[in-house]
Amino acid sequence: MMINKEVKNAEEAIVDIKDGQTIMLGGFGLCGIPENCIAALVKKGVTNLTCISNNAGVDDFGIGLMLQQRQVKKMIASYVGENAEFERQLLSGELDVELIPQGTLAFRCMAAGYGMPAIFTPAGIGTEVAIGKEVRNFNGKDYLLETAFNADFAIVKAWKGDITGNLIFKGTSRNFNTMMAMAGKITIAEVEELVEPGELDPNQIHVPGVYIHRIFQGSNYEKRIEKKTISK
Amino acid sequence: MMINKEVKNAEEAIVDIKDGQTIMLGGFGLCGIPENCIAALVKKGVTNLTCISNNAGVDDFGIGLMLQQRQVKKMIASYVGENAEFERQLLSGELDVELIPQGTLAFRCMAAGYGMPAIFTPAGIGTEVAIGKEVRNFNGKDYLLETAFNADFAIVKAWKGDITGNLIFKGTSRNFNTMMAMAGKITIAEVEELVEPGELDPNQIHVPGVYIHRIFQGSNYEKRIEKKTISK
Amino acid sequence: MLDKEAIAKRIAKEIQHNSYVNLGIGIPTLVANYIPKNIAVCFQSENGLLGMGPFPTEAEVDADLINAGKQTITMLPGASLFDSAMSFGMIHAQKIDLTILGAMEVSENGDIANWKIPGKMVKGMGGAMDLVASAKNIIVAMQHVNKDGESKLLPNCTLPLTGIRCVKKIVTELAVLAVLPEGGFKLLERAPGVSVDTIKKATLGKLIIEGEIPEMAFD
Amino acid sequence: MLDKEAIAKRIAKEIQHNSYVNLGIGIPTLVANYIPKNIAVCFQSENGLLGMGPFPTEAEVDADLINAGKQTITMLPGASLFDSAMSFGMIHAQKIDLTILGAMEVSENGDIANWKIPGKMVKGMGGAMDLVASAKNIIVAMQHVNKDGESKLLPNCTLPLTGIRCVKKIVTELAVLAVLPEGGFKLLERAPGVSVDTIKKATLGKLIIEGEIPEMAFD
Repeated sequence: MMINKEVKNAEEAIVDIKDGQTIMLGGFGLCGIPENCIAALVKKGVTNLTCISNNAGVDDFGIGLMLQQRQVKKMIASYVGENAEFERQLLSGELDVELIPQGTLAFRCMAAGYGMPAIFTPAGIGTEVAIGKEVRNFNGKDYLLETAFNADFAIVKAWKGDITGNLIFKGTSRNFNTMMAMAGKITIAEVEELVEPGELDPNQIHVPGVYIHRIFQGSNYEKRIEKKTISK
Repeated sequence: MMINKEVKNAEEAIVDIKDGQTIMLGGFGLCGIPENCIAALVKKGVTNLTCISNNAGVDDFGIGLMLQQRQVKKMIASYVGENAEFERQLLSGELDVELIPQGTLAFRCMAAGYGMPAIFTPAGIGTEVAIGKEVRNFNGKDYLLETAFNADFAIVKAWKGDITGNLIFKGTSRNFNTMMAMAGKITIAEVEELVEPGELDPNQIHVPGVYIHRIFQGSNYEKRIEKKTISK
Repeated sequence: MLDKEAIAKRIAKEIQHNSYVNLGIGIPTLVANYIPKNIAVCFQSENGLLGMGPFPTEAEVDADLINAGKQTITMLPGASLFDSAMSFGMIHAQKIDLTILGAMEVSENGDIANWKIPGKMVKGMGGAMDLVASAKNIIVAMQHVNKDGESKLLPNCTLPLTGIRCVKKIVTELAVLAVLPEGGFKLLERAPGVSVDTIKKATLGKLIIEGEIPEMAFD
Repeated sequence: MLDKEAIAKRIAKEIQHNSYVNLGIGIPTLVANYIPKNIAVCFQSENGLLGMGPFPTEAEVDADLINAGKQTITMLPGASLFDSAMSFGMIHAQKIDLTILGAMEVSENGDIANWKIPGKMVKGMGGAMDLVASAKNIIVAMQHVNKDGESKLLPNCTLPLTGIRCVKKIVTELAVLAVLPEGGFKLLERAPGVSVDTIKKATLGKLIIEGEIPEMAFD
């Protein structure tokens, strides 16, 4: 008998996310973001969240929608431009932000998914990122000790998935989704196409189902493009 | 213009491997081992090698062929059973062996491929593996600090590859091949089928070509099965 | 006294619905044959496979598809393949719910020795040290006594350790025992026809017996 | 004085045959347009792509395929996709031969500042701190002076640092300069029509001038 992770929709998937929890959200810019779950979080109105995500969306899409509703207490990200509401809340002191190098963000997620309590990275050595952190020299080079993230939920978006939780991504929408999927204490995956076990090639699975706790087929994906750029 | 890593054959791929160097060899048991390169190493007669590989082959196949020719000075592995010649050389003191947990082997390769000088693992805590190693407690649990491997060459075997070095594996032959491919100062890949760039789906590449320095299409793969087991 | 198949059958009852399980070599491998139809379980092979199926037919044999014991195997629908780093990553991140493995010795505080006998050729620990360092739940399938009749459930292991304070339950030819967090083997069940006294004599470590000890039931 | 396109064109000459290159946002992105036909080069986008091609046609636009600047892009034959951990893993393992990026300030010992201006909204460092911490070779494309005419090639950076002792070469609207391991900006080439004296006045950090300084050549 097969392990079945399917839930009906985003509302059911996020039903037990509570005020004050820490949530990882996959995506890079607006590419590969869990649109359905973000909409459900906005509808549910959960607040005081700490969000770990590479970016904070734009004013009217992605995590920007949660910022509009003042649902985010703290943002951990590598880049938060392109968002006027974010800037307003930050300057007014409503929002706390922790900016970390993009690779450090990726590795701190990966560490959680690999059961590693911490990792070493050279990123940030000699900069303000290193303040208060342990520096260690290996073979003549300095590294920062960075700890694994500890998130209550990870919410990711894949291209295809099966009901056992196996995920396949498309293009550059893989980005942080794989490591976050592996890192959440509870991981929710929304997919564009949900299939039966056996329909996905085992050799092409990007995230094995063991990491996924809930999965559903999303709907009405807008997949907004932030900077459409065309060859001249 | 495309970066082209193609070499003619195993002899050309291993031409500059020298006595006394450290070599990683992919594979688990006899599954996914670089048969062509092993044959070429035997033919070349290079000696005093330190081999990092999960296993040491069997008496007459895999790394066992190199053991027969006394080419291996030291073996770093997680399991070395099923090999009488290995046992003989070990007991006679001709061969040095360092046994390490299988996950530690995987992570020390991965660390090298990710530019991490060391990683933390709970494997071996409280055992003789921990002797002389740094132990560190995170959140109430002890971990060993294990350093990244530093290999002169990594030799891996994939199912398909293209001339830019992109690799795709099949079944459980992926095992250590991916991490070792990423870890070698110089990485040699032999593949069952070598194709032109564009023939492999970019979304299904297991190891991007950037990690691969030389690639060739092998021949006469025996793909010996160590323990053929049939349903009753 | 239980034979190997019966030990496997009894262990199979421990497997929870919707769980991910890693089976070691030997008796643990047999456990897969006794999973009830209504229990959803997914077997991991630490060489890079989730969703391991039965051994193949002659026609299905694939040199590129083996388990951690190097035996040819098959995949079930929903299977996934990955490399050894991800495999041990999911083990260390405690995504695997249960590990079932063999042992030469277990101590009353849950230490396990199963990889090395001084003076004998040492083959290596393989993935065992990783599994015992991280599994949420570890069940050991082992013989209660060695061939000289000496207990293998000890106050302290005499052999080099594989891991410490990790074994949660033991199923032997004589009994089912829990290893208590505070130390000690708590007798839970007797093998059919085996007396508590026989188990007492076969257990050198601290044995805890409370109330009536039932015989094992197999279904 | 060079315009942005000319700076990009000059930097393109630095790209070695058979190299993997990461291009930052702004002028560095333009470098891809000037790679000679006989030079094999593969561009990495740190959000998870090797083998980045030109911007798409209207028909090719794919929301699931963007570069690190969030622009829609295409893939060339031989491209590969991966996640951000592997992407920064290959950066830190020094598999990327060359990083080209912009800077607000560079110091004479190779420190770079390009992510934060105190008092202004801070958008974040993105992947810049990772790239400068690990790239084997770093070339900076920047303006020699700010809009008030003040030098951005300094004894020490005044802005918060992105990385230390990492910049190897600088191409500005006025000159090409190497950052010496022992410290100092060594003047290598002048922009067409720009005098050594102009460069001297525009460089606050230690400037090293040896012998005749040639004008840049573009092909």
